[in-house]
Amino acid sequence: MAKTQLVRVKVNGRDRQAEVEPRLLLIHFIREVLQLTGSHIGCDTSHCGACTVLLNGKTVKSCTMFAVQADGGEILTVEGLIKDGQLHPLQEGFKEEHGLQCGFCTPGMLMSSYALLHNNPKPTEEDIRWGISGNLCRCTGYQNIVRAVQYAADKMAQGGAK
Amino acid sequence: MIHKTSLEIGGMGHPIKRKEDLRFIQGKGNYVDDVHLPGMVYGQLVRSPYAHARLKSVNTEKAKKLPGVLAIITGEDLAKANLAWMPTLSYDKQMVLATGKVLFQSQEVAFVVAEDRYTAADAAELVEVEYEELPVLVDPKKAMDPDAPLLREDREQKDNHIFHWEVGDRQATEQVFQKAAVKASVHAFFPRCHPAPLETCGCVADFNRATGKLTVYMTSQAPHAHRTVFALVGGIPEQNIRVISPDIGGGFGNKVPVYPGYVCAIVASLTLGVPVKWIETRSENLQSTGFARDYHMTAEIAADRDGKMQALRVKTLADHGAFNAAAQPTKFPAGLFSICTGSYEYSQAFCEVDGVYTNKAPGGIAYRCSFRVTEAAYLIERVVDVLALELKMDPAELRRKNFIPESKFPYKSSLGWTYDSGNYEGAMKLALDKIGYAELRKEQAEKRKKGQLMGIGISSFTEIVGAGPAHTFDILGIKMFDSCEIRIHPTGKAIARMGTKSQGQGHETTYAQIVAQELGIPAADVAIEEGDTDTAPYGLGTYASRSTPTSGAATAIAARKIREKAKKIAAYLLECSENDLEWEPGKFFVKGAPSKSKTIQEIAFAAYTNIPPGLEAGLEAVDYYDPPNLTFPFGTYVCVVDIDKGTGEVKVRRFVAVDDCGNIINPMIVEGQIHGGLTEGMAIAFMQQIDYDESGNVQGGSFQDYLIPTAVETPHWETDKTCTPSQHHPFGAKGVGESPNVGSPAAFVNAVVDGLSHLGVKHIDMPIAPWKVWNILKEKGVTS
Amino acid sequence: MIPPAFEYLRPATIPEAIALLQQHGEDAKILSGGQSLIPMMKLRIARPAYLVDINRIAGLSYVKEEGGFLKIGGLTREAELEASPLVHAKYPILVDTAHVIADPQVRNLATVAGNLAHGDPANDHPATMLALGAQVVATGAGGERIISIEEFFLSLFNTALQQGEILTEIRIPIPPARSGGAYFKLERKVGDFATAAVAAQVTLDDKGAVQRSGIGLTNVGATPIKAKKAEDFLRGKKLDATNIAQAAQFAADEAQPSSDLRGPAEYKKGLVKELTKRALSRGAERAAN
Amino acid sequence: MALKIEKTFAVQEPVEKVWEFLSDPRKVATCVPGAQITEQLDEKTYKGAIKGKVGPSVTDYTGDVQIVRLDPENHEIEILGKGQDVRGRGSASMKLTGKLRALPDGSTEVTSVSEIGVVGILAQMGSRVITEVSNIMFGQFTKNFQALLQQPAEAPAGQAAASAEVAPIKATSVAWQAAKGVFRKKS
Repeated sequence: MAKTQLVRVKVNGRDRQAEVEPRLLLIHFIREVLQLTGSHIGCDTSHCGACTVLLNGKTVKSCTMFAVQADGGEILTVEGLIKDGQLHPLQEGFKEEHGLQCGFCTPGMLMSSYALLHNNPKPTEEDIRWGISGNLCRCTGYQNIVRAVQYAADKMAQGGAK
Repeated sequence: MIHKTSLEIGGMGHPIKRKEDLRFIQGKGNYVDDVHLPGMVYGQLVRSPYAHARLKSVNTEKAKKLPGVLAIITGEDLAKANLAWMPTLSYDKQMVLATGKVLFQSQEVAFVVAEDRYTAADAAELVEVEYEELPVLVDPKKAMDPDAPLLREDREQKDNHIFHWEVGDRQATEQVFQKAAVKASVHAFFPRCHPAPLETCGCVADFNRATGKLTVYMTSQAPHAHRTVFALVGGIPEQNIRVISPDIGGGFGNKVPVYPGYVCAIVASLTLGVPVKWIETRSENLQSTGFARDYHMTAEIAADRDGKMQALRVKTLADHGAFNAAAQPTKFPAGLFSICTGSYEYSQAFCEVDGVYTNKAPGGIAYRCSFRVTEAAYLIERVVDVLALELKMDPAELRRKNFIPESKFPYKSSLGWTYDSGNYEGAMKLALDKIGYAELRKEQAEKRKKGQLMGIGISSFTEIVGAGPAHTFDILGIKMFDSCEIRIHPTGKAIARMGTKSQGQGHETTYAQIVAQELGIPAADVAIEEGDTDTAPYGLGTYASRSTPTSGAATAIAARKIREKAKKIAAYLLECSENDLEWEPGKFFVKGAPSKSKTIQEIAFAAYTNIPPGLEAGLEAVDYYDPPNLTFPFGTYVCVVDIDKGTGEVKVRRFVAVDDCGNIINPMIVEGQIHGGLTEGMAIAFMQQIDYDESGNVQGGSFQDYLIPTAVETPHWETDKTCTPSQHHPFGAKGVGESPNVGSPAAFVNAVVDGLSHLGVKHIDMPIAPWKVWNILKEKGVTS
Repeated sequence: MIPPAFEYLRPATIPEAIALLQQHGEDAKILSGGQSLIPMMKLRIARPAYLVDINRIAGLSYVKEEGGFLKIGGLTREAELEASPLVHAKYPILVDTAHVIADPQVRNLATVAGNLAHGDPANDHPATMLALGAQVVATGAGGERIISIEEFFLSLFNTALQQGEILTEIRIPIPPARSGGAYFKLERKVGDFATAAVAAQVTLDDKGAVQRSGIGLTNVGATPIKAKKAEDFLRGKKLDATNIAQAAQFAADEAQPSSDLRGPAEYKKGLVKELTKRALSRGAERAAN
Repeated sequence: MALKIEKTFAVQEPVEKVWEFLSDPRKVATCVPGAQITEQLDEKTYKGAIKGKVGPSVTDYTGDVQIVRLDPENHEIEILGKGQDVRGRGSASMKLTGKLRALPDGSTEVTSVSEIGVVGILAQMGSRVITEVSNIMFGQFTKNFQALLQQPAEAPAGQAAASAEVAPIKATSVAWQAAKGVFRKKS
């Protein structure tokens, strides 16, 4: 094994650290070292977005990044969306609008939608479709995901969660 | 008519929100790669880069020396345990790990087990395999040539032919054709495609040496059947095997077969006595697990001058790859392809299919499809459009003229199926009205004058789902019934378990709604559990849109059994005769005295606390449902496309889907299924193909080239429904998961061909990539 | 998919990075966005022994106008370019381009400089930069040198950057008044490489004739292609339908595509012609506004 | 995947001299960028290796080179080179048919047909560039062929080989590109 390196990150508000091989992919760090299995691997080639997490406020495909690159950063995963037992409006929207079926793409979809709404609180349908274009879903045909994001945008505009 | 329960009960017809969603939206799903057991180690397959090669040696020495490597299993090792080959679901056999030779690119050659994934990957690279390349056969049309290389030396039959299957009256059909005034024909290739669920296949095999028990967590659409296969193949007593399908990230047929990786992980766990995890990469998934379609089809229709269809003739060459690993009922080597008569009446029909081997990945499975129904629906809906062109008749009018009339159901088709119910004209009328068909035709005529291209495509498909009646249907001898067991707890809450397994269809919600409908227990109070063979009753699993037709029916029947017992308890509690009681969802009451009643919850409590004399304690029932027939969902899809003359791009402007799946349990979930299926159908029509080059190299073996549409390519779908209940199903449902994938490819292709038909175009093979359209436009002089 | 092992180096400054690259020579590879490199490593086709992660080097991420140029820093991400108000206001061709590169997550990491430095004819920015007449700044042990974009792409995956050099800045001459450009890409789906794409940038004189034009072609040859004949033809001409069509024909003639899964070579030439028309027309519209 | 590249070019040397070169696989190999003959097994068979390296990507093939047909009278030769990736991920082959014709001005016309076959991961993932890479390789081959022949005759083959490797082809371009095929925009 190549020499290991210390990775310190703040994940969902909590400080975490581990000694890892430099080649350890961020997704494996999150899923296997930190045991946060909400983020998934769907394609290995950076196409499907099931591994999407927020790193320092920006969405990244954590299967196409090494854990060492995230050192010192702040990570938000799907597990961190819930606040004080309250679902995030997006989580609520996905449930209310039937924005998921098998659920495998859902964590990545939620994270991309989260970033989308952060940058663009009132997206058009086209904005939403482009905003989630790095995330593949095989079940829903995206239509209800679009509705789910609109639901969340409306709710957040009415002063729900941030 | 279904009695509508209150929203609180949430029985059939309510669009209640899904119970399973809460865990998925919080990242708390439990998919197989999330299973983490103490001491778990990791397996990785070494695969062949060659499509056809003699295996000269497999040297594992270097790999074994890598620190962290625990074991390396080769085909020769498995052969010693008589496990080098395994049966497929089609009475063929398939190599688990290659011995002698390899027959397709990415075939499994060795299995490396190491302490972690990273070491396993490093070690896999160190396994030295020596191959001698052999001539490669990729064209199924050449499979039966005398000089074609013989692929399967293991078989007694020394050629590449797998089966010939035919149905219908060849001669009588021929006679009709000879006299026919009009004939139309089409050669249509349904390309090899792949279900590509977002979660790949994988498992954790956990053999406990102390107890002798093997637990396999696996991505299985049919956990019970897989347990039986493991018992039969591996010789492990079946009570010592527990298969658990955890949450499944989409299946679409991909997770029905048993794959070599599962077997290797099990062998490794048996050998090492520790849990072994094996998870496919996406490329492994696309290149080695069950593909679908790959049907080279010809259809001919004979008709009279007025457009009345008289006979249908179909001839098909099926490319199964290296092993016939189709997952389908035993008696149907071409699945239910004989539904190719579609929604129309003929006096005669004949259909024949030949299956052959090639140097490609084995299959073909029923991808979101009830065993070759997609191919059949595509073919008939395509050739009907070609006939309309021959007749210069509007394709809607031609369909209307030939639909099986509503009055004739149940209808016996010329290829032997008895369609349960249908109202094809009703569905088509609604679809055409909704899209404004007449207006669109006018617009098209005007646009053509201006040199602009638009097309309108119709598909009026009929499906055949819900396998199936035990007298006809089995898989490896196991009859295709399915099951449900319901237990009512003393507090009136319930748990129900089924032999099926959801992969995103929402069973935890819809089955609960059936129980709610039948017993009046709120759906929220009914837990649904599937996928654990130690707890669920035996069943054949979820595929072929069979869950609602079989386990759904079993759920209703089991609930009704409980209601019968509940009635006895209610009579005892109310001190009246059973005959004096009436039921409304949630309670029994005395006729004429509605205030004298007992709720199902009160009855449940009594079943454990105040048991009527002579009655057994408890309130539970189990049902194994053997459907008397299949169900025949149908619908009409209409698609409008605009074609860019400059680039050949096709844009779906509108798509209206009218589905009829009989009575609906949860309209929200049905609509979601339709959106998803249409999206997959669109991808097949325009984007997807797993092709092979002349050397047998897979083209389309990753998501770079196997194109999954994003939200940007996917149009907004418009849905609607008609309702023609099944006459034999306990609550008149038919199943819907696959209709949109079965019915839509023809609508897309018909729309494009319609847009170009004035140029003399009659057919374009899928996937209709922009360059294909551009080539046609260039050839026809439309584009410079 | 699991990448092979490597040693990870994280310099804090450009000189440190250059020293590391020189020290490890061919065994080292720069890691910036990593969105091409890491997938290749996962496939184990790329196996660098050392990765020099330049992401922590300060001061390389900017988009600004200065000294007659639009300057894009060597670590500027595609997403930053796409979101820049300056770029939106004055360089719509760059917005067009960034928007169709891969997908949002990839654009958050992928850098504009990397899109050029990779030397991939299928990447999108090379064509745009050819159209805009950009320069790149290569920084090595001997300091900075400026390379004209026309001299940057040598052959397939081969650029004028030398071992030990880092692409630290892209400079685009600020277009004069009456300039406009556009990028048109046909892709099989969002995130795909172009089947073909065309970037066109024009500057018109006060009579509406073409003073300068730049036309770059994506993924239709071993390198990104500058459609010089088309550019020459347009000089001094009005952008009417006839001239646009003729220029588009020249551009198609200059394309040298191969047939592949994205389509036959002839189709790609046809696409270049069509997309050149569209890009020139849009560019002319933008120049007029 | 398979593809065929045909090319005719002239060498400013007499036909016999060109034939002497062309009929020796050790010499021909020096013209193939990154290729090397490592051992002669018998009169007609050689062991060889070809290495490609571009950026971080490396492809290593080892295998045999065989003279399938040698026709000194008509100056025709058919050479088959076949190599397997050292990490077992595929193979590549090239069948080169060369034919010489003396031109009236004393120079020689070389007509070559090379059929290239690629199997395995590169063919799966890199189809978008294999044609391009092959063309470049072959162009390089032609250049080297001309250049080497016009060197002083006594130049040792070793030097020639070294020079071929200096112009690093980009056999590995295949690898690089292949991976690119799967992957994405550069960062």
